[in-house]
Amino acid sequence: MDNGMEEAGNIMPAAVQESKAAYDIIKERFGSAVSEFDANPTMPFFEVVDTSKWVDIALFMRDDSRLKFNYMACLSGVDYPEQNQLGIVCNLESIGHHTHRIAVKVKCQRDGGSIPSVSCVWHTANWHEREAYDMYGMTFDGHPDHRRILCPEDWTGYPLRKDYQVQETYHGIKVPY
Amino acid sequence: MSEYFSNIKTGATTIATGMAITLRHFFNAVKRKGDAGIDDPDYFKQVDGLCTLQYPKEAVPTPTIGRYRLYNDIDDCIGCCQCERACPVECITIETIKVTNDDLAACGKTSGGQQKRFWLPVFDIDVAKCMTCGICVSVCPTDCLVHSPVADFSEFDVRNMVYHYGNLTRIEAEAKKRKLQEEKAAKEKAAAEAAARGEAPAAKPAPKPKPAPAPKPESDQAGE
Amino acid sequence: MQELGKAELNSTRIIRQNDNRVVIEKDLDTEYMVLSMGPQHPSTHGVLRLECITDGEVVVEAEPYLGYLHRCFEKYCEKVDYPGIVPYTDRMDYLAGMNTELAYCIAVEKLLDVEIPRRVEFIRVIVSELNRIASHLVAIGTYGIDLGAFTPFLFCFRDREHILNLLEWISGARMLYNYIWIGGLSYDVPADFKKRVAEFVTYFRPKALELQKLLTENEIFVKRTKGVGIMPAEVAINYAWSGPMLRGSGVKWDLRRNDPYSVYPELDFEVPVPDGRFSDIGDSLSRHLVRAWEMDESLKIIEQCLDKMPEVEGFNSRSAIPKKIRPKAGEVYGRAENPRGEVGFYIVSDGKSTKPLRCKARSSCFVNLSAMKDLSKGQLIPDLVAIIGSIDIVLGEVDR
Amino acid sequence: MSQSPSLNTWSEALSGFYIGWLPLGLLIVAAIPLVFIALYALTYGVYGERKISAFMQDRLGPMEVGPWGLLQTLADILKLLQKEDIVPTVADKFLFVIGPVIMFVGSFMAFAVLPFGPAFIGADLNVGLFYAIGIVAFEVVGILASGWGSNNKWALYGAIRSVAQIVSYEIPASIALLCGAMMAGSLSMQQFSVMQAGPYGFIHYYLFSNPIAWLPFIIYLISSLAETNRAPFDIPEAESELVAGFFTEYSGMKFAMFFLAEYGSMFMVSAILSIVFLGGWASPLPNVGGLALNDLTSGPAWGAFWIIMKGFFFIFVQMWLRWTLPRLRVDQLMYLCWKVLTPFSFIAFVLTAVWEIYK
Repeated sequence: MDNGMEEAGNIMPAAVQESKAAYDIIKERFGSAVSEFDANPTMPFFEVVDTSKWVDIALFMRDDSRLKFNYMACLSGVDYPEQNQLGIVCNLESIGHHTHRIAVKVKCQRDGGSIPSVSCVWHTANWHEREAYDMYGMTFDGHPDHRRILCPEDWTGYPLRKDYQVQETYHGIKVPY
Repeated sequence: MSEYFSNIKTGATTIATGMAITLRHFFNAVKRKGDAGIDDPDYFKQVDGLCTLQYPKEAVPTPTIGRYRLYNDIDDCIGCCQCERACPVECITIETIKVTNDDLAACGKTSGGQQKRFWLPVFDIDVAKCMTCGICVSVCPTDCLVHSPVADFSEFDVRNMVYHYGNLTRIEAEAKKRKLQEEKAAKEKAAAEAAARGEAPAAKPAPKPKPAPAPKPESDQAGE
Repeated sequence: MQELGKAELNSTRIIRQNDNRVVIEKDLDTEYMVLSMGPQHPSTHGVLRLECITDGEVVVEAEPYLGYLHRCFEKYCEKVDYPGIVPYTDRMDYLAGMNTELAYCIAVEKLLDVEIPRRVEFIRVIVSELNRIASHLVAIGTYGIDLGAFTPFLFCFRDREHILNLLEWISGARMLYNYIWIGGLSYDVPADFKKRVAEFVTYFRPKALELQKLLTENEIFVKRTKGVGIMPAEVAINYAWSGPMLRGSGVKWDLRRNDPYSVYPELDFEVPVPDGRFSDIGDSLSRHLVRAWEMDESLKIIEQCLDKMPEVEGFNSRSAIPKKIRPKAGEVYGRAENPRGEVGFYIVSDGKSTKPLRCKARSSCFVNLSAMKDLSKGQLIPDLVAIIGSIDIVLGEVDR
Repeated sequence: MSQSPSLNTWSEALSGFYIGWLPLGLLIVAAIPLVFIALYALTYGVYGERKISAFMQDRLGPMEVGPWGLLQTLADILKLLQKEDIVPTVADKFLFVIGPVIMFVGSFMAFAVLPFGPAFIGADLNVGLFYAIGIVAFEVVGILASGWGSNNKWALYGAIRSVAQIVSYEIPASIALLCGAMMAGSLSMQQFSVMQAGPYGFIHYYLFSNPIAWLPFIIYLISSLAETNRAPFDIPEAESELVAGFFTEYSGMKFAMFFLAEYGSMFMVSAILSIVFLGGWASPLPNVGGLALNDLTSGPAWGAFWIIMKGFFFIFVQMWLRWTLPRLRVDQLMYLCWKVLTPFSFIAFVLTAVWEIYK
């Protein structure tokens, strides 16, 4: 991707083709566990349909010599109120091996949903997942240190959910400013 | 063993280099940098010597573009409320009363010659909240809202940080409001298209309770 | 020698020695001490809190606690329209506002698909490189303070002051610029700006050399940092380290080269990585050196930009800014190289609203700091301070 | 002990001065160093350090109180006096209070054997140097008491570090001074100066007349920094690591006591350094031809001037080092002491002995 902004208008930029090639390898290995490839020019992604396979997919993506997604740039939690789901979006790429990059989405139920933790695959996911839990409230199965990170431990509610109502008082301090 | 001695040697030489540098600065202390502004051609002339400025007495001049205290020229303000909407921190509070037709001349025009159509009983800027982003300035259609380069405007009482630019006192505002109501009532009877305009005053009282500490600005104005 | 028994309570061991004598060995009663370092501690660079479990001077484990400066950036983003977020991004990494703004604007511009005037691109690069130098000066200066050297810190701040003056001259603010706007700049640069920046470059080169002699080459400084907090390249990548931290581990990875944006592809600059001559690769000294070298590279970039920047008569820096910023529905992950590493913005737009549905900031310090627990194991307390300093955290960005 | 007729005349005359049974003269003798410490710490110590550091860092330093900020230190003292004297509830009150007192007394008592010029010395002990070395180590007790008594983790770290540091650095420091003692053949502080006084001024100083003396001189200079907890050896109070080290919990006048003690011992080690290697109160100016500069600048008053100036010069060096160098780590500090300074001080000791025998 030479200049993402300028090429964004093209039908299928080279960067998206690279992502597609990477996706095809994953699709070949995991079949129906992953969704179709979304070839949008700004952030090509696919979704993990079978959430239980997420750690396997992650390990495969990291270790397979054709993929080598060893660098997790970002893991963001997202709220999908219309679908009654929460999700995470991981932006992955490969440092020192390939030039491809791809985004992966994993979704779970809005209430009490859980996503397998990939902090054993990419250490950086540890804090990102803690942040996603802190802000959205999905649990990450197998997370080594599953606590809130930015909000206080006894904070109620998950602030970035679309239906979040801020608590009136926190330890006697009035919260809404 | 040679590493042991080379360690001592590099230690001694680098310490000596460092000490030479600080000593040079010590002897350069007779010179001073001065308070030339960045737009001064001599800004980078004096490179050695003390660079402290004793602030209230000496100061680097703020560039004219400087984005510090918000100032509103109320005479040019047409009450479009774009700044209020654009402000990310909601530090601008505006209340408008539509000008009745017979008052248009009294309300006056902006310096650009545009007819003003709103009285502004309340135009408060809480400069303590303001984060000087300049977004309000960029949306202002008449360029009456500006960030002035005055950077130092601290107050002992935080309430004094709320600047009132409104052009009507409270009593005048009540009168204007009543006048508008009367005119509207008269019009409502008259025409059907006035009904649409008649909703405006009904909506207006709704945001009114929001600036609850309304007596405060009045007392401040009285104090002025 | 054979161990016969062991009492757990006060680590008493009963040992039969080779000559059949039975000896009861009792260790000194030692206890771990929990040391709460921060949030008000001189070397935690703000309000980081480290809960250290220490065995004498040795840190057994250090657990970082964040959130003391959490200002709900992401929640704000859902309330504020796209241009209104820019001033908030300044406040994330308040030492490198321009770079963070640039990252955010790149992300939104990707969604909007707008053409940026060339002059704007060059000005953007100049200001963000100036800001990078300013940020590295703070990093190097405070690192000196962490290790007990006060004077370099003030020299750094003296030079940073010139950069802040330059940036105030063009943007109107010293630290929180709101200068780079989506699709343009808030103002064009003043007429003398190019000249003054060129003067700054000539002014700064000898000062950087002096700083290097005073601090970086000092034997005590080298001894304090060399071999401290070594991070192997693979682990660094796995922790998603970026910027000088990752390059300090010997990985030649710079978004300006590897995911080029703006006019960086046209510019000639090196991506400095340590080669093991001055430091052990991956240690604190490497990270410090990378920052020092990067300042030189930034100066080079600025000089080239000054040469190449097109002069346009009556240039309007806001010409390409869309009237109403309402991107089409989609998602984007846009990023740029901050002085501390990769700053990315993941933005979801629903295509209807002028406010983003979701705006996640991937802050470089947050990610870099997450390795703290691993890095601090078994270090001395002074080394812990050296490691925190070399990570160069800005708590505004960690907590957002 | 006295050799020259003018030696110690002032202090002896003073100590013989009684009003009734009250030894007023002795009190004055004791009070002079106290007044000196207070004045010098106020002026040169605090104000001077702030200005020197400021000039080295391209700053102005204090400028607001008085002309060029000259009264800044007085304003600070006033502030410290008004401050609440906090004793933490969980602190060991006795140790907490006694700590700064011991520290100050330790640094003050060493002034008893410092000759302020040929005519004035508190006590012309024949083991003056030995006494001075011993009394410096007394400060350790104060540091340990305040660090332990504060019941604060940082203070404890600072105290433990400090004790380890000072006790270790006693060894190279003492051996380096022993080299000086060998050259002079005496432990009396006055005797050092007498031996190094002469018509050719600084040529008579051991540092210049003895080819080996530079080695113990440098060793003592380095270890004296460590003994007074000055940078780059300020690890007991390492600000960026231990907040404020052993005086983290102190405020008000108790805090000021630590400062006085620090500046007191700074002058003390500087004075010892200049007495042992640089002739103490002996004038550095030589008699050149008919110009009897040395004779002109000798005498009781000139002597006091010279020793104070020499002391101040080394204090300047201490400050200069402090504002240039980063801080060492604990283990590097110990490495420097045991693996560098101690062996070299033994070498210096042997070489000095050889020189003294065969010169």
